[in-house]
Amino acid sequence: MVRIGVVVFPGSNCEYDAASGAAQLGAQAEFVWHSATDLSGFDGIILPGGFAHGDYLRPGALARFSPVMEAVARFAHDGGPVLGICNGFQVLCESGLLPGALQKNRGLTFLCQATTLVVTSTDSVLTSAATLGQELVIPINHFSGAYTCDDATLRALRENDRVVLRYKENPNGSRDDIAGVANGAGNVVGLMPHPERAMSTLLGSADGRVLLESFVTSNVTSNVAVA
Amino acid sequence: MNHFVIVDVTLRDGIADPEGSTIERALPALGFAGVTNVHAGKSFRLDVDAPNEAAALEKATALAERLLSNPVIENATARIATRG
Amino acid sequence: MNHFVIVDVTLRDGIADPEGSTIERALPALGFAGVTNVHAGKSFRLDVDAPNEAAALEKATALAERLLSNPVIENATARIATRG
Amino acid sequence: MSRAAEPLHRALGLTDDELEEIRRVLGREPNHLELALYGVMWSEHCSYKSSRIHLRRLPTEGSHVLVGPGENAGVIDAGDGIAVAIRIESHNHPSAIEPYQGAATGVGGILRDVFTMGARPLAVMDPLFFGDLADARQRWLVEGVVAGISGYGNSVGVPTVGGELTFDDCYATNPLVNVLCAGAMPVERLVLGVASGVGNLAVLLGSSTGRDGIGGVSVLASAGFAGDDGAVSLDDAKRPSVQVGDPYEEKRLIEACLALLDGGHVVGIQDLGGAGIVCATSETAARGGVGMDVDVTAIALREPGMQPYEIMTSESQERMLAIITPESWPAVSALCAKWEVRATVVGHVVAPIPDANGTLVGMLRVRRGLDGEVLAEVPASSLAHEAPLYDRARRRPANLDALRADDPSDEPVGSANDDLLDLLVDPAWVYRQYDSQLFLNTVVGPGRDAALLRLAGPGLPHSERGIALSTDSNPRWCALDPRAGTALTVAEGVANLACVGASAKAVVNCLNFGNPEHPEVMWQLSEAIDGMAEACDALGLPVVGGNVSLYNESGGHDIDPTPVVGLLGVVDSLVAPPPGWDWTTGDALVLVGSRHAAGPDAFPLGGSRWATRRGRRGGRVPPFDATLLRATFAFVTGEVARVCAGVTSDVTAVHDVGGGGLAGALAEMAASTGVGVTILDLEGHAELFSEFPGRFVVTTSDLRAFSERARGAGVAIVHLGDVGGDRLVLANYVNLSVSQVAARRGAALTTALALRA
Ligand SMILES: Nc1ncnc2c1ncn2[C@@H]1O[C@H](COP(=O)(O)OP(=O)(O)O)[C@@H](O)[C@H]1O
Ligand SMILES: [Mg+2]
Repeated sequence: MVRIGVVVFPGSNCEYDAASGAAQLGAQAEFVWHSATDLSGFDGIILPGGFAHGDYLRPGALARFSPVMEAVARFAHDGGPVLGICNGFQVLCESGLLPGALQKNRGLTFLCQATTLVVTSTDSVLTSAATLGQELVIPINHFSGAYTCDDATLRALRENDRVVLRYKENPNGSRDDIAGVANGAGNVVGLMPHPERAMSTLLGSADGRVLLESFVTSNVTSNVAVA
Repeated sequence: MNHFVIVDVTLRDGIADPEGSTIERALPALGFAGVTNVHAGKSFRLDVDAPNEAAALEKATALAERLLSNPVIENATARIATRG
Repeated sequence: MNHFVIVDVTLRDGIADPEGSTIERALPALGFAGVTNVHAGKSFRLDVDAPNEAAALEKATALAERLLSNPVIENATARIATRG
Repeated sequence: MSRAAEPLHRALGLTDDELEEIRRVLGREPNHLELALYGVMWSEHCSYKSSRIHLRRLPTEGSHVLVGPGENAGVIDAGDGIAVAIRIESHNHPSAIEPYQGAATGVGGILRDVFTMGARPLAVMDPLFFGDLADARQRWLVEGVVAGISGYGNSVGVPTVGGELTFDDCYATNPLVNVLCAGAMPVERLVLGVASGVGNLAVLLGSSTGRDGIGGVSVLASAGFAGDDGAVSLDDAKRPSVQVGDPYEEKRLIEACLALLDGGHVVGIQDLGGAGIVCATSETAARGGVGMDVDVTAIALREPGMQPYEIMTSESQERMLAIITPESWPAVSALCAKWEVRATVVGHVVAPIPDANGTLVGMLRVRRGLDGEVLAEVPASSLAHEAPLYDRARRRPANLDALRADDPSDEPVGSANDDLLDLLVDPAWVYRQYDSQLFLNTVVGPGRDAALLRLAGPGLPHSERGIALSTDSNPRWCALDPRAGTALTVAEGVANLACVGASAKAVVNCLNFGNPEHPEVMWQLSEAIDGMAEACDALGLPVVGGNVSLYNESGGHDIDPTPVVGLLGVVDSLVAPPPGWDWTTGDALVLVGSRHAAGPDAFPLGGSRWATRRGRRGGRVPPFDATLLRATFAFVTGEVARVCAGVTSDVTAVHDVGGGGLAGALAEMAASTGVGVTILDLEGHAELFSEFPGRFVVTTSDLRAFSERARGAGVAIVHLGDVGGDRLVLANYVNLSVSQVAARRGAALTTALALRA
């Protein structure tokens, strides 16, 4: 069975939701406390949403120094799939595992609402099972979700097909409508919207399944391919 | 004439500062020992059109107290500065 | 020995400052005409234990750059100050 | 200053008679610290001294009630081994001076009331009341309060799933910020705030203690006193009473406390709210019939130089008091260390001692060092539960008859198009700032009739059930008739639950009133409580908790009586979303329930939004007709519950007729769907805007089948018209394009707040 580690920082609050999303797709989800230094045995790591360390200073600024982040960096370096959702995305940017930064929303308020995302690259562990141009209805829940980066970074992201998801209607002032980006190898992905909250029509949308499905199966597929 | 003004907003003494204390608690583990009394504040930089510095400062002080801070929990001070 | 240090964090040029512009837009209606170029920033006040001012400043600068600011979007400067 | 001459007890808010009572209880003169403890504990806020004799008239029993009023939160058995805890509180005065922190700490406080019972907080609601938004200060208050609830609730990780938003001049300098929290737990985790076991330890968990909120319960606010037993002269600059919330601390506190309870390490636990440590220690000791020794020097302080009375009464946020056995201390401190929560032994449980008559009395002793000098020694129950109770003078307001006689039925009709557009407000700007989806439970979030959540959460047994929550109030009705107004408010809440298929199980209430020293206010309060009791009795609902907020005045005027009613309901099987507001072209539009109000007026307008907007605040309020309401509520609940259970149904949309009347309900549904409706016949203009509960707008794809079921249930229905087109046509009164209706409703709040869209 695919084993997914869900990192829990003090202040994380979507860890149960992320674990339940992975579990619904047949993965075995286990919580990993932020002081952990060993991630061996996991097929993928999720940094869930929430307010790690209260988001004091800046979202992700203190979490980046949690001991687990060195292990996450090694895991990512070795090609392991890493997904940062919302606060997890902020942590990945602060840690330098993904480029750019997340600023306060343009409207200076927290936003909890459904957004329509467009899949703009399928070359990542989060989007491999989706189709290019596919539209997905997935909620956002954030205060600091406006993606920002300098011109050179933006150019590189575009040229290398690293923007994996864009907002159809930009809710927060993100540069280039960016909702999610991947690293060069496509195994580290961060996005502000919450695919784990879009797993069932009872709760409004099941469009997040295709994303989490890509993620939980990504390592398995690549292992098979290598073997 | 424009005058460059910096407004500093800090929490009043005795008001709890969760942000400052959370940062302070985290510092030793991050390799910064010997840093204490950490307090987080806000600052605003603005150009104020006024005939002279005194008038600019007066306007900025009113702005700082009435709009940029809540005197119940915060102190606000305005000062003339130079850009750079 | 403790040295009082203020760290100022401001947004880098070219980075959008929605907070600053929102305040700027609201000002005329609130009776503050002639205020422009409003930018919002953060400041931190802390005591740094170091043998002398230069050492304190060095330590605070490292802290400011590595932790208190995100260099992708922010500039940080540390300065020795006096309480008051 | 003239205050210098004022005796200390009066400066502490105690009357001369109360001082006499303290002397009688102690059998001696109290010292200054003891007086300060009585001052806070016998304040209105802590002791309910003006309201308690009236609150006793509320029904509190029910076979499913596990914990009624008197504890930190009420608890009901929701089935499947799951208990639900619920509580509502006000944070009105703190929010008036620092809206962000006032609202934020209100959320923090209500969460602690719920997790102290062992329940994980799963939902917050926030009924809010402000003055007119034309005033810049009101806009500042609204933005600050909403940001505070958002900032705290989202960060601590509890979804805010609903609330209320009312604007009226009577709240101009006294906004009301009420917060409700519901949480769930496996039934066996239920714990009470009781101390027991001589030798057990009292452990303070969470934040350090500062000078926050000293006088927050309003007794020390004007004190200046000196003494050698720890009471020094108070200096304004040293006494910041504004509390700052730390949601990150609270989040860790929740996780640590629930882990302590799961590990069976706790004998009793109690949150620290108003009156801080003195309240938590005296209440837990009094409930357990034991004494408690508290060491003031053990308490971690945020500021130097704090005096014992400051330490004992500080309202610093994010603190809990746990009673544990000495053997569990290592496990407790290890768990707290994992969550980075400070845990300090600050006292221990001691045996009660016999008083002069030989009766055993648990004493609260404040000491300097655990075995050190005794600074204060008073019977715990005298602080916690034995404040003097007052039956304050009550008087029916002299102008009430004149007010009721000024009925708005004679108000010129004017343009119903304009009236309707002016009444519509979409509160989305508020609730978009709240994370309403955490824990993946939210089937119906804010913005509909009631919130509907799956009854699921970390550590809960599996259940297919759902819980529904609604908060309601109607100060316009209550100003005209607090008794009927409050009864109708309860009915309104039950109607909201029916719209999502939930059967009402329990009520909590927050009674926001003016100055109890005004006999008219006491009359309103007493009448409101009777109205609530009447409605709860008639609808079979227990009141499991509440809060009373008095002294809400603006510019010398008492606010309109504002009882806020929180309703908790249960849906037995929740596998599909309820129909909601979205109707479909071709559906038949049906009014379910009695078309006419029960009293002499078929369509009363007294207290309606329509009349109030015309400046007509007088008139008659519709009566509360229990028989009619029960039948209609049961029918609608059953119809919707079948949809939730996954049964195919012809019912396609449901909305109750509430504020804004029939016209308001139809406009909201049209705006939500983008599809219009045409109604050919109405019995007059008043039918559009009259507000009385017990009526529902339902659309059905099979009118015949639906009518038969309604007839079988003995519930009246009227086929009003059919859904379709792009206009809202309500006989010859209203004819508007749906897009205009939607645009006006969507922009009303942001326009009033002068925000850029
Ligand atoms: N309006 C009311 N209706 C029913 N019960 C009430 C009401 N007001 C207060 N109570 C009950 O009185 C008890 C004490 O309330 P309170 O002092 O506010 O609690 P806390 O100490 O947690 O702040 C609570 O259990 C509450 O449920
Ligand atoms: Mg309602």
